[in-house]
Amino acid sequence: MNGTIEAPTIEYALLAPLLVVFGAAIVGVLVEAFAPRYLRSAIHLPLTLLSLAGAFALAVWQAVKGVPTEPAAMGAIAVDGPALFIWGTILILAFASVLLIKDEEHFVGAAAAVPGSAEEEQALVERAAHTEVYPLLLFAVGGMLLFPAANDLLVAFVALEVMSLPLYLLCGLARRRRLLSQEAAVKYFLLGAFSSAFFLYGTALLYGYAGSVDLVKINQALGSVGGQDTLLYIGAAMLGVGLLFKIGAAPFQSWKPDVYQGSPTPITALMASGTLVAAFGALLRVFWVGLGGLDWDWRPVLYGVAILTMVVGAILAITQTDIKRMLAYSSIAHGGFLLIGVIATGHTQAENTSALTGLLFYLVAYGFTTVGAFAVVTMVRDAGGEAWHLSRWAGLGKRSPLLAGVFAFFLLAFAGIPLTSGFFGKYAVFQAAVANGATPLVIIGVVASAVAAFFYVRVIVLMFFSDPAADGPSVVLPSRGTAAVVGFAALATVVLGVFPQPVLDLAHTAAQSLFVR
Amino acid sequence: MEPAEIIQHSGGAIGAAWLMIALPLVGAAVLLLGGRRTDKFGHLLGVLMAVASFVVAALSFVQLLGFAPGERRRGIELYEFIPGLAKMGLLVDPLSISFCLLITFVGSLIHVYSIGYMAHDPNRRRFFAYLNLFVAAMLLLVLADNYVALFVGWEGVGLASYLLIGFWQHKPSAATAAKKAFIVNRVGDFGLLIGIFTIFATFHTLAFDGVLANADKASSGTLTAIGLLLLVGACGKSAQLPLQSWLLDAMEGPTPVSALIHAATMVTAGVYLIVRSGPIFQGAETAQIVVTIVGVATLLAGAIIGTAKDDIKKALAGSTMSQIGYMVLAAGIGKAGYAFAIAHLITHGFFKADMFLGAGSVMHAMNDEVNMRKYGALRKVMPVTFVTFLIGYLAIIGFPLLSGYFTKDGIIETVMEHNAVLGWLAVLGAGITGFYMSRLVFMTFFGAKRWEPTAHPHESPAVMTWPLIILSIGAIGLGAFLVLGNRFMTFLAPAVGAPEEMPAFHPFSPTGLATLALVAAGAVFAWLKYGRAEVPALAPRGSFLTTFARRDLYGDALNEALFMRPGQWLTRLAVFFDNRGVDGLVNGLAAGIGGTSGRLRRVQTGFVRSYALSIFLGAALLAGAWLVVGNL
Amino acid sequence: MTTHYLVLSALLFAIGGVGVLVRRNAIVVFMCVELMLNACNLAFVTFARQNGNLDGQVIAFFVMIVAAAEVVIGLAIIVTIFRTRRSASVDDVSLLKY
Amino acid sequence: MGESITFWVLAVISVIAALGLVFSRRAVYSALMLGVVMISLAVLYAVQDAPFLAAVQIIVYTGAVMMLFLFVLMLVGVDSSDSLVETIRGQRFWAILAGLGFAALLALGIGNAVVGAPRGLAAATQAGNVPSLAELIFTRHVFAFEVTSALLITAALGAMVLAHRERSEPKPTQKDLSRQRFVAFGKTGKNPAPLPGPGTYARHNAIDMPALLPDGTISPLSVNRYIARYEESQGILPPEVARVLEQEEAAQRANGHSTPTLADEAGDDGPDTEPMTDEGVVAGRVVGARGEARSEEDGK
Amino acid sequence: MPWLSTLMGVSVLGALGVTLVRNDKLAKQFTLVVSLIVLALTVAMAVQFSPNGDKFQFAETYDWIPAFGVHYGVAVDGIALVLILLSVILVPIVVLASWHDAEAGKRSVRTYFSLLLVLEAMMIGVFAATDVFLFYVFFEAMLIPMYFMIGSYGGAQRSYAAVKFLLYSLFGGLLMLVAVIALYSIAGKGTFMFTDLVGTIQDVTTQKWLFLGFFIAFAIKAPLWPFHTWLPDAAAQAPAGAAVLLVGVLDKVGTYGMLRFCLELFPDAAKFFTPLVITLSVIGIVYGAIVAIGQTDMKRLIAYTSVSHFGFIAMGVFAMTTTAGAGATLYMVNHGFSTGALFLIAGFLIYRRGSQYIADYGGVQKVAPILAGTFLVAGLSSLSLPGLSTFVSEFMVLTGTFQRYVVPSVIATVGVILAAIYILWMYQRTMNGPTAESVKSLPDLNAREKWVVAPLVALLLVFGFYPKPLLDVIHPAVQDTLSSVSVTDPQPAVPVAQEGQ
Repeated sequence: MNGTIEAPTIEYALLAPLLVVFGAAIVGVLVEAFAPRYLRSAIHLPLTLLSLAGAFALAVWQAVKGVPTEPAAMGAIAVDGPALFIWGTILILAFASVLLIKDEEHFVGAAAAVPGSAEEEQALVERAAHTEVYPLLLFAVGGMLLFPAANDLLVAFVALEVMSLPLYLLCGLARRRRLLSQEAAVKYFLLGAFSSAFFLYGTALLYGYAGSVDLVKINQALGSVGGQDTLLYIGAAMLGVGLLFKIGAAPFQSWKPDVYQGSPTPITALMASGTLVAAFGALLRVFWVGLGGLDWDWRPVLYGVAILTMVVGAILAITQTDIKRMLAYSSIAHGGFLLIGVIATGHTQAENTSALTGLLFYLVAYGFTTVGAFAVVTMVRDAGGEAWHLSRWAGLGKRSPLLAGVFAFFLLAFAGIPLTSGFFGKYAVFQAAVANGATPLVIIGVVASAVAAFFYVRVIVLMFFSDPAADGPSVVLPSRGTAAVVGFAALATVVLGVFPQPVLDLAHTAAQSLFVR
Repeated sequence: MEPAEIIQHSGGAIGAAWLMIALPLVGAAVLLLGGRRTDKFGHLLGVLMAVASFVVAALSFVQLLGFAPGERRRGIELYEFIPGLAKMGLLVDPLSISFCLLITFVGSLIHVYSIGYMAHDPNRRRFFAYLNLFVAAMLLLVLADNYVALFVGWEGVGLASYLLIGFWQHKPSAATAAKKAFIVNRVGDFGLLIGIFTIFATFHTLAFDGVLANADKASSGTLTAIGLLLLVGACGKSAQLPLQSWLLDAMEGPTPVSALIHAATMVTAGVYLIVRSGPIFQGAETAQIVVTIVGVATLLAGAIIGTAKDDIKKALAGSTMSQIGYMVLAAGIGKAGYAFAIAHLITHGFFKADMFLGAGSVMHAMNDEVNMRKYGALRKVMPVTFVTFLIGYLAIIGFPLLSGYFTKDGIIETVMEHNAVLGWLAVLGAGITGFYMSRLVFMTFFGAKRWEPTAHPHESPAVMTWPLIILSIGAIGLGAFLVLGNRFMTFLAPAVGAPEEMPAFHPFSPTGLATLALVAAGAVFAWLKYGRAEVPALAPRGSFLTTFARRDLYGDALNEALFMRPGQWLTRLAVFFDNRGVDGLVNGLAAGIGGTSGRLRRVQTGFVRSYALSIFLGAALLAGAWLVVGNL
Repeated sequence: MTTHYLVLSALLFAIGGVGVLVRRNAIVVFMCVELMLNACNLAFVTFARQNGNLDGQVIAFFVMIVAAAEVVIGLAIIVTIFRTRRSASVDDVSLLKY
Repeated sequence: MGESITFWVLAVISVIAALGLVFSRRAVYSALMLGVVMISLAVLYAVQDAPFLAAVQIIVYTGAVMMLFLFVLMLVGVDSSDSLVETIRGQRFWAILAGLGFAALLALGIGNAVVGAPRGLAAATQAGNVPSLAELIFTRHVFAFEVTSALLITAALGAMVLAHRERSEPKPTQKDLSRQRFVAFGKTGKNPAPLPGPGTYARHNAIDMPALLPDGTISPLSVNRYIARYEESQGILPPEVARVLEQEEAAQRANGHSTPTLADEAGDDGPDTEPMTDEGVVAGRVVGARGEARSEEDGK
Repeated sequence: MPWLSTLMGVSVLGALGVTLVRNDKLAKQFTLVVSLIVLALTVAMAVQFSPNGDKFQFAETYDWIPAFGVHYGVAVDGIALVLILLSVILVPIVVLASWHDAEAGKRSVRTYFSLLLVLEAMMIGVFAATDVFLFYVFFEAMLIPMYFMIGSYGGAQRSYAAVKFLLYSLFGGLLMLVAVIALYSIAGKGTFMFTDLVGTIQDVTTQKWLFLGFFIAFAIKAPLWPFHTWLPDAAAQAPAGAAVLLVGVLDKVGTYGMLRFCLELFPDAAKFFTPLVITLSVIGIVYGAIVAIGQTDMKRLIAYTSVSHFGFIAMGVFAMTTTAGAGATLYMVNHGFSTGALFLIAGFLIYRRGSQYIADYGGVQKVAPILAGTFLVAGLSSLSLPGLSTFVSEFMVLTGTFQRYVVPSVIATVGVILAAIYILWMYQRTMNGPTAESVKSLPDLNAREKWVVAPLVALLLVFGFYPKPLLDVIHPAVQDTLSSVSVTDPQPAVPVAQEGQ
């Protein structure tokens, strides 16, 4: 051995979207270090937005140029159709979320200052701001991009952490209700670390089983390795725990309401949209690629999880009184609906493609609507900041009909009323499931969505049919960013609800090749 | 002798027979839509339309007489009513034209009479509109050439009856009576409707033409079913047992209404239906027997009710029931009875209208007092009314040579030939008729004055008395004209058929004598009790039988116990069940989900460690489940 | 021998898991998570030898790096909340519930 | 054979230590127990042909990570200990049940797996353990390696965000500070000079030994009030110190104003150094609640 | 000319236009004009319809979502045509009737009328859809405008009623969604076009399941017993105009769906389930009528009468004879006019007095004879008095049903008696008797209200005596439907040679 190592080949062009995001994050850190305080925000925002837009453009360019069929970066990353599609989705959603945090309203001025202390007061006076949130957010987005593209479990694990760690931090940085925010951070962190330990243990067992953490090799080993099936089963289950935790499937959903409620709303928006998309991408990749040959075994298990998730999400949401918490439970229920799509694997490539198409479409539709909904939440304020309690939303339809109307529209999309994007999302997933024989699951899903409709409708009732409280919240004039997000989300919800075909085509094209194997 | 073929017809008065219906209908429409603008001439327009209708009917009759007897069934196609089910067409034949003449003639007279009777009513215009509506509907009923159109008329007269009974709708009793009349009629219509369904299911047509000509091809079971169902309809409309209860209450309406609708015309529609559907009944002996039983029962029941009523109109209404019982009885016998049934129907139309209008005249004079115990000795103050009423009275009890004598005795004779038991019951009914009608006359016109202090009776104006006079003329002579020489039977034969041999008229036959004797006994008994003796101002308690009769033979009580009370309970139960049961289930489900949610959310304790526990347990479960599934 | 290592790793993992559930001090809870990660590492190293490739060791190495970063963030968060609430008990952070 | 002995010894130790980690009341003990587990594992790594990892385990984990833990523990209060009462109903029962079940499941699963003899790493580490690892890290896993940098940056940035407070004004120089002191002296008569440390002119300079004035009496300025309070509660407060404190208290009451004391200065340092007492926790809660209220207010 | 798209387009553009108008009064007039234009266009279209031509006419088909095989496909046959006519006739009437309804609250008047026009477009769409998926989309989307109309402009319990209405319908719709999906998957045709899907499901068991999926949704919508309890709440709380469209048109989608989809797509299952459906219908007829008798609230009462009437319609649909089928279709139209009139006039009454409770009225006839008179006419149409169009349809349904199912038809006929009780009793309690103190000063109908009632009464009368124009259009379509279910009418026991009958 002469001590030389052959240089690894890394397809920089393929990974460009990732690299742009990470690079921008690092530049952001440097800005933190060297730029004077008053300039930072002015630099960060364009930097962040530009990098996200640039990454999106690169991803599009990549997709146009042709989707590679081999994993990149020495087999660590698979930039395939679904990955590119998910990247594009995440980047748009992240872009929207960044637009939401533009006004420094949401983040604490000095995180180190104890709430209520003189230091905090001073920070307020000085208009201190944690501009670090921008690079942190970019890191999180980078993790989200990496997670669904990870072709081996090691990269998946690292990506999981890259995605999660900044989010743990960001959760705790709310400007108001800081105790709740910090509580959310602690809970998210402890539970996140706990669940990633499970993920890791699952990785270990699968590694033991297959001798590799490469998803493709694991899949190959499914047929060839004998006698170690228990390792495989437990490993897969542990891996599932980690992934299902991230998507908030029951019984791993408990963090979601608390964290969504406590976090700064733009971060909630990012988590509810971007993280969910990324986690589903990873879940799909792990289960379809890594454990594709095992679907006969994991399908019944996921069946149960999906049912439990839908039921828990729908039922618990009914009695919620906090808008963000309610949206969190709604997100849990939607996670359940999406799991139906994961289960809807078939035996032919076409069947799988249609299931994947449905899922991708659902993710896009749901992501846009969610970001829009949380954007609206940021705009309804009263003296204590955002008016979370639902009773405060009473009569909003009279005070601010347009905003309430848009929000009602988002809620209808969540409920899956036709002519909204949510309907086609559900439809696509359900159709794939029925085509692959999961009709009972679809029936349960349908019943759950009927139950779920109740609480969406309840909010509409509150907004439109109740009389406004005398000291009700006011709707702040949105910043241009927020207005753009709400407008865009509403537009997307309409367009996807009326002419879903282009996006469906896109998703279909992306899903055509399925995942790189 | 079988009915003749129907010949399609156009032209002439018969071709314009639809005008008979259209004219009063236009009258009604103008008066109803025109509103107060037509108040001034409303009554005149109403009369005009009725008379015009009569003119058309008379011209049609004349034209019909111009055809050979075998060609006297003329069908007129108007338009397609319900494609696949029925066309709207008219059938002008001896049967329908008889009814038309009766309806339009008596109707016109009553219109005229009403000008005076309703002179002081602010809503007189509306009254005439309803009367016109009634005439139109009644003519449609009798002129229709199929069961659907007949049913349209059938319910149309029901509507008119409802509107007219409830004409003084500010009176709760009137409103209730109107509603009751309609609902009880609907019960009858229920039967009629199902009868019509059965006819359609059997024949796939509803035209009289197709159904009646082919009735003999259907099984007797089917025909019996149809017959019985039609009978139910007839019972409802003609106030026959067991659907009689509405007629007495219907006297809440203005008296001309009682005369026209509840004596002369509408209530006889049941008889018309049975006669018109003759071929069906002839193929269903059971149905015929039931018809006769119903007829006899009603004729006795009506008579009994008539004996006990102190309300002059209700007594007359009981009498109407009874007389229609005779007609139904006759119609139930078959071809032999049809002519007598219709003849009695026509004469009854005259003399009963005469008496009702007379009663109206009396009421008009007595401040709308109807209690006969407060009448008495009116013959002197109201001579015209008295004389015309007396003629009607003599006609109905069958005083020789007056109308009733010919037609009612004709029925009794025919029935006696057919079945002695029924015959003797009919004779008994005649006897009771003699009693109660005498009672009525004695209480009203004879005896001592029992008037209220405020009453100042006087003779009615000419516009009211002339119709009385004309009707009483009919009551005198019409019977002889129709029955002698089987004139009417011959005339009707092309429409309803006729017995193989025409009955001969036997004056003073044994049956006739027995009837006369019984009637005379009844009259004498009435004289003893009400003419000679003092009539108490308050009704004595009377025997069980009296109470029985006064309470309308407990008909209402029976209805209340059998239908109303259980119906109310059922309604309450259903409402309760709907709110608590069906809706409760729905709401309960919602509440259950909500409750589950409320309880389940407590699982989200807020403690990280609980969450971690759920994850840990979940992981164990997931792994366990996977192992189980994997090793299956 | 491999099985023994694996069973040890499983035991340590389970003990760590139970620790997370029963301890209230956030720092100790976090230490229990670290124990679980260590258990994973043991499994990786064992499997590396079992399978005859070094991937396991590499992964264990990465896990250590990740764990170190995670510890930094975690402890920073815990300290923050401690400063606010003067308590490191995880049971005290339970305002968000139901 | 040697491996077996090592394994069994270390396995027992590490399991006991792990249990100790979970069940010791004091957090510091738990930390130390974790250290024991880590070191045991390091040895087991070494036994299993992973010398590099063993070293990293010692250096990174036991050396850095554990120190961080201890650091924070000290910050939070070294003597903090959990109460033994479980407040969440059923938590312990289910936790232990789940733990046992889970362990059983894992053990069962692993035990059931047919595991042959280890293949050994001889073939994989022909170039030596570290070079081979390096080759893998820098070729096959290079991307993961690069991405971990993001993780580390995040960690650093996060620590900064949460712990570091940027100065908004220039740091006061020594000159500024002494000027401040004398201004204060001029206004309130507050002693501008440094306070005497403990043990001055005394036999030794332990923290509980007050300084002596030239006349041999005790300087009340140098009495550590916390310790004094503690000793008083334990009944071991030296009588002369007690006397001095009493005199001072009497003088204060007479003057009607307090003279600055050590305790006051200590208190100025902020709540971070306040001892972990029940009152402190309550106070912290109050502060927290107040902060909550205020932070709700400034949403306007 | 793309007639159907034009109709919908005009409505939708009108709806947008209304929101842009700044003045409430102008908005109302604008809405009225738009709805009249739609009516005129529809009449122009209907005139060109040839009853014996192609089954579906004025067809437009464009790919909408090729990925799902979904088309924008609209066309009408006789059944759809008359129902669209019903819808577009009712809308201007409702607009005129609702002139002041939306002003009662503090809600936007323009929104109300805008929603009305949106609803009109969807009503046209739902009947015209020839793509099952498109039908479903309209079927569900229609709920939303109606939900807002009830919830924003309704009575005291409006939000409860609106939510119940929405969730109940949504639940049914979602079950139907499963069936729609399964239909697509199992048919495997890659298209949702109705004509392509007819006859594709051969397996009877599959048919049964799919049938149930569709049927439950329709049964809730219609509403059939025991899925009816949302209707009294919704109808009683909705403003009168919305109630008319709800009961008059929206609910017809349920029975229309049964006729169009349940029967044609799943003929074997439809035959299998016929006894069940007939039973439910008969229960609904009698039960709805009995419960109606016991109501104390006028609008609830009317709603329950509709439950009874929908029983007739469903029975007619499933009797599967030409007469009953055509009767049921005609019933849908007539019931729209009849209930529409009843609701609107009751609405006028309630608007005057401010109470829905029957007990608060009495003797209204004396002070407001025209109101009472028209109310009576509307009531009589509800009890199917001959001479009014409802009679024709009820008679046809019963006659047709009797041909095949004697006992149910006889029990159903009891509904005729009960109808008389509930209508006349309500009429007696509100209009007859001594005039109640509280209604002494009620004004009679004003000119606008007369214009609302007049067309309805006229239609009831005209079609009562001359239903042929409608039946001529309906008959071929029903025959076509039944022939695709491959049933033939029962033959008479005694065949009578009748030309033209």
